Amino acid sequence: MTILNLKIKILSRKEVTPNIYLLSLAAPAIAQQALPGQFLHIKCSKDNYPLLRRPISIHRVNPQKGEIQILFQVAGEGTKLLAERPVGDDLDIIGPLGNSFKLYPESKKVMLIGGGIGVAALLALGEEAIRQGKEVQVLIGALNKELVLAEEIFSDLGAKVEVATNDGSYRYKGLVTELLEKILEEEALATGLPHQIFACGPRPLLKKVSEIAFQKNIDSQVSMEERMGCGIGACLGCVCKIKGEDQNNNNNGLPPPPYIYKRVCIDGPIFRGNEVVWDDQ
Amino acid sequence: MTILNLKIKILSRKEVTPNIYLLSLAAPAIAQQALPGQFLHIKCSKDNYPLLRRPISIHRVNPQKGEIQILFQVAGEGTKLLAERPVGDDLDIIGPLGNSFKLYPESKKVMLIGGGIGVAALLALGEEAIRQGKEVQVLIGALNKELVLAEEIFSDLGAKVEVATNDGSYRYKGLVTELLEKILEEEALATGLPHQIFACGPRPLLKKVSEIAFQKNIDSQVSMEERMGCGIGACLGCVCKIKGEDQNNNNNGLPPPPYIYKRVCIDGPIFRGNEVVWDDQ
Amino acid sequence: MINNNKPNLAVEIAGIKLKNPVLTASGTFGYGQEFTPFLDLNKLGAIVLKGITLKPRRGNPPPRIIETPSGMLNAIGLQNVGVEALIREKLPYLQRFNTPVIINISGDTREEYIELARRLEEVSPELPISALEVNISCPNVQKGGLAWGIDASATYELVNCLRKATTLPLIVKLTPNVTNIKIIAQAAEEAGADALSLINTLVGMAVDLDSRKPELANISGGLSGPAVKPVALWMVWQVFQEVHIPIIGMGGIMKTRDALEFMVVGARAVSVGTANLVNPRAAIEIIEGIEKYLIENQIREVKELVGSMKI
Amino acid sequence: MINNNKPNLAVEIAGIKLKNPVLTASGTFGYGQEFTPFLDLNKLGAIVLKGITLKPRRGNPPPRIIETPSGMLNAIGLQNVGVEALIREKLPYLQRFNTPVIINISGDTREEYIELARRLEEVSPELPISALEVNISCPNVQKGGLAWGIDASATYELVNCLRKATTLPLIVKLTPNVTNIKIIAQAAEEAGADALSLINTLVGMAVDLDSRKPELANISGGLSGPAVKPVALWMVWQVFQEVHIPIIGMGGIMKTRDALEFMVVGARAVSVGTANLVNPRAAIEIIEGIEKYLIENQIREVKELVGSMKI
Ligand SMILES: Cc1cc2nc3c(=O)[nH]c(=O)nc-3n(C[C@H](O)[C@H](O)[C@H](O)COP(=O)(O)OP(=O)(O)OC[C@H]3O[C@@H](n4cnc5c(N)ncnc54)[C@H](O)[C@@H]3O)c2cc1C
Ligand SMILES: Cc1cc2nc3c(=O)[nH]c(=O)nc-3n(C[C@H](O)[C@H](O)[C@H](O)COP(=O)(O)OP(=O)(O)OC[C@H]3O[C@@H](n4cnc5c(N)ncnc54)[C@H](O)[C@@H]3O)c2cc1C
Ligand SMILES: Cc1cc2nc3c(=O)[nH]c(=O)nc-3n(C[C@H](O)[C@H](O)[C@H](O)COP(=O)(O)O)c2cc1C
Ligand SMILES: Cc1cc2nc3c(=O)[nH]c(=O)nc-3n(C[C@H](O)[C@H](O)[C@H](O)COP(=O)(O)O)c2cc1C
Ligand code: FES
Ligand code: FES
Repeated sequence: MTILNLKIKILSRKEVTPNIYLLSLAAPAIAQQALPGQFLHIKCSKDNYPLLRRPISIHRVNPQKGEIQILFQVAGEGTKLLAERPVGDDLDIIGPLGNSFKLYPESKKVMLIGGGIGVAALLALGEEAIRQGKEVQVLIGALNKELVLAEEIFSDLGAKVEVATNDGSYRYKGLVTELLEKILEEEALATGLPHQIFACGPRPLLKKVSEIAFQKNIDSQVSMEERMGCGIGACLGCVCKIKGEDQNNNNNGLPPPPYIYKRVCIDGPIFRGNEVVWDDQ
Repeated sequence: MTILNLKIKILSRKEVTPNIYLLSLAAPAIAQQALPGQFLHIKCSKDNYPLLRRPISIHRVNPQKGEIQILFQVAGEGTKLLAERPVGDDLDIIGPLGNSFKLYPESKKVMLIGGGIGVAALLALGEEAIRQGKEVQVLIGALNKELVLAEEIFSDLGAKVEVATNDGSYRYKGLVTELLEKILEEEALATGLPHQIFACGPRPLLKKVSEIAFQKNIDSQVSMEERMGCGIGACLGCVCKIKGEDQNNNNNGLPPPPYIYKRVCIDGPIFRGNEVVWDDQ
Repeated sequence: MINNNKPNLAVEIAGIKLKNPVLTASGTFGYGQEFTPFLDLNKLGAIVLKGITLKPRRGNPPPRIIETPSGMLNAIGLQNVGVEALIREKLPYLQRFNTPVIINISGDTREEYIELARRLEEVSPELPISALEVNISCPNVQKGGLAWGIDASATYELVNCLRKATTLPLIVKLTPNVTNIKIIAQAAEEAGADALSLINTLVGMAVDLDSRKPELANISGGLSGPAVKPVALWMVWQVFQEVHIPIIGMGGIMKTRDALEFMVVGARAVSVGTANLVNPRAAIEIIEGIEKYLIENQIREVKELVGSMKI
Repeated sequence: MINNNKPNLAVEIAGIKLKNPVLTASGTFGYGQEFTPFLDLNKLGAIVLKGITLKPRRGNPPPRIIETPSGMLNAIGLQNVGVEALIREKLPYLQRFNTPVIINISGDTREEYIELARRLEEVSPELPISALEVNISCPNVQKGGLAWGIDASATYELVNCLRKATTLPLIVKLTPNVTNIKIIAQAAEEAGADALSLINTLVGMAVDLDSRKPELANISGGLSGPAVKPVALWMVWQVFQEVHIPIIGMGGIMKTRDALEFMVVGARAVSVGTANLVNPRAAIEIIEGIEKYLIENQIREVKELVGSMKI
């Protein structure tokens, strides 16, 4: 794996649903090596305003055509500028970055849970799981029908897709984690529980998914978000709390607190659900 | 005269010569009242970067069509962004600002001297002078042939146009002020000196024109440039030294220095050549 | 009944009732009149005028301003018409508005400040003068040319003298160019300040590489604008925890959210400065924005926001 | 003969010969290795490592960074592996490069600094350690938690102790959060500093209006990036006029011209900080840019620029 700093061409842009954009990018060197769950660190502006890069997951990879896609929501100034970049423009990116979702060879059945724009980080994983012949179930959560992302794409791949909308405007009414609990109850009785659960979305969703998976004894992997500086492990700006005794830490003679800070950009963004300390925030 | 803060539409854009752009703008309220030598204070960016507005002269006015034009050179970040604004975009401007060139009714013959992009500020004046039936002579200075601005437009209006290029690639070789001296020598013997001289361009040009005019006893008016904050006389950021005894000034008992600071944005940008203190900078 | 749904934007600073918490920062709003083509001065919380001195001042040679990343440097050098011309030519115009006028005063010596304050108090029954904003960033000639406001005891002494010299409300304007703004704020409070305003500009410079000359004739200038907002918020928050008198917060306020952030960290009112140069309607748009925000968030009184930061 | 046309970029700082005047600012370049995908570490003037303490530190809770207008706030809280892990795991890797390595050191007590310096000197024959950069912005536990670097006598005392404890070159890194940086610089020089580096970050904060919580878990953070450049240039210029030891200038350097501006106001070398986070090749591009600038302007030695401002 080589981390590259490249200018890659924007091949197409589409507003797939209000405020959410899909960009296709010409990036053979990234497409060749990207793993599911990795991300790009993108310079959204051409000047120093906004200053820092923005992390965006690699949504889909086409190694044959040397293309990748990103799917993102306009959340602030950086993503707004990104959405305005014209087709043909060169995007300054660093990537592929981060570790990746790990599919275990023994997992026959896996479940992917995406909340809101979190779905963006799961498609490449879904494709890989299908390619490996696994049974893939996808749970998509959204505020309402209009904001449901990638349902058809996942179906077309051959995944079994369930959807939860907060307002009930489409399929299951409620939180996607409620849907998850319901499905797990049913599956436990019917075809059996999934062997791995992968999730991406808002922090409360990840926390809840981790808890449910832990209770059911299912391995879970979640994609964490934190504000990033460098994206390459140098600035220590992007840490999250991970369980583990920091034996080295000088805690004034008291026993060391049972967590250490790990970098989302390089030690993550994917962590096992039960190694994350969810207490704060 | 009312100062307006408006969003005005960009009707067309043309790169007239490398790095110099002509924008036509829909601005009836400005076109109605703009006087020769006045300027607009333009927000070049849509965000706070660059932060401040940029002063640009009103190049040409068409009150019938309700259109105005600006002609500007890309000098830095602000003008670069201005040049990139697409046709159809709304430009946030304040204007018309500043005093104006004054044509005296008794002046039969007037001379306009523009150095480089300074020509931009003179066209509206030339049109007005011709309209008033005056004999108009225009001296255009440029680094080379390619950069000569508005020669044809002035000719078409009926002005007599002379050009000086630093490298001699077109017509007179040398500084436009050298050309001025030569012409004045000849005119003095032939058709007589002009009654007023108007100049816009780099400071050394303005200084030299003022000196020459003073020697020949010709009234001169020059358009001064200074960095601007507000553009409306409030911040005192844009002053230049103007002759005049500042009787009020507390100079520790010493006689007050023979100048005061006047604001280019509201007391100017047009000052009489011989009232400007040229010593510094 | 309709008004019942309107949130209350009024705040009180130094005994002055303001219809809303948005002021114009000294030096960026001239004498008010310059902005009348763009807005109704009656709508402002208060108008703070360009800094005035006893005698007229010529100010610094140009160039006086230069843009910097998300900010600007200025070295106007307190060019002003002097207090007598202010009284004669500028203040009468402002009488037609019902908006409080705050006079920003500066001086090199204690005596200059005192004379200024006395003179303004003298005319205050006839002219719109609601309070004095004491700029203590100017060089203290009596203490070797360093600013009054960088030293707690000099601050105390100056404010104390002014307190004795005038009954006009005193708002002391603090400079951020200090190691510990809390002790300066405390000194001002103890000496009798009715309110504090902060921050003034940060000292900075810019240089033109090609000519190798400073961009400003004065070499250094005062940095203002969005670039300084993080520093300003921090200082307001620090001072808010230290003093009991109200704070007018400023530094890089460009839009409604900026203004509200200052209130959350402890400012009871805010001043809009550099933003006026970019958008002459900035202060009005911020006032309208605050009202909208309060309605949307069902907050009845803007006061509730003051110092409401959760830590 | 060809080389004859190449300008000389070499400078000497604290007795260390640098092939060019461009360093990487502490905390923004990790331990160097993180940047090897992007650039050849051999091309840098020197590498300044992330601040190290005697014992490992966990650092502050997240969020640790937030972007601000043309800048960023960070509150990493000196998370680091501790000096022993640095020696064992980080420094050996840097041995393969011929670029000087400068270790940025921090401590809460004088003793911690001294022990750190001693330990690093001890291993310096075998490991790449060219100098120590003494970060005096950390809380001085012995003096009630205020930073060493805000007080001239605390600065003198600390630097003086370190001077006696080690023969390694000492570069003292000054904080800008002071009323008068000149007296701190002087104190460091008198106490035996071989060079100064400035500026560290300005204290600031950001607040999220919707949650009314500080954006950083630590509440305050250090402001860096283009926003602070005017302040940094001014401080370098001030200190340049005051001291005789060389200055490493930093604060918002994003491109070649920024770096050269710092040299014009008196920096003999510069550090690139926040820019590394945005453009991992920033330091290299600046080095190339300086060379190009010197050629275009027919300047034979980069040294000629140092303090060349015309006033
Ligand atoms: C590993 C990773 C992968 C991501 N993948 C995607 C994706 O595929 N699609 C997508 O739409 N979004 C994704 N995000 C979130 C995305 O990075 C933020 O929405 C974006 O940074 C917001 O920037 P802004 O300038 O538009 O908003 P602003 O609010 O102006 O940003 C201000 C600051 O906060 C940071 N920030 C704001 N929101 C977030 C967030 N949720 N996570 C991290 N930093 C944040 C920004 O980077 C910036 O520093 C991902 C985040 C991470 C960490
Ligand atoms: C009354 C007036 C009328 C003008 N009319 C025209 C015109 O018609 N066409 C045209 O091309 N230019 C004109 N100029 C000059 C124009 O304002 C500058 O070229 C422009 O401000 C440069 O901005 P920038 O961001 O591109 O450059 P930058 O170099 O990035 O600007 C940096 C700062 O310096 C200021 N600045 C730079 N050059 C000048 C200058 N020459 N005068 C004043 N401020 C400057 C900018 O406003 C800004 O604050 C006029 C200037 C004045 C004062
Ligand atoms: C051009 C200009 C002139 C100023 N003049 C004064 C002044 O006369 N007196 C004063 O106390 N502050 C003066 N200031 C400081 C502002 O009042 C304000 O404290 C500072 O600019 C920070 O706010 P801002 O970032 O919103 O501009 C001036 C600022 C600017 C930009
Ligand atoms: C993320 C980050 C971490 C930093 N860590 C340190 C540090 O450990 N020690 C130190 O002396 N300075 C540290 N600094 C300060 C920088 O070295 C530098 O002085 C400052 O950022 C100004 O330069 P810049 O604007 O180019 O970033 C850090 C800065 C940043 C942005
Ligand atoms: S973003 Fe810099 S270490 Fe993760
Ligand atoms: S630009 Fe503000 S007074 Fe002229």
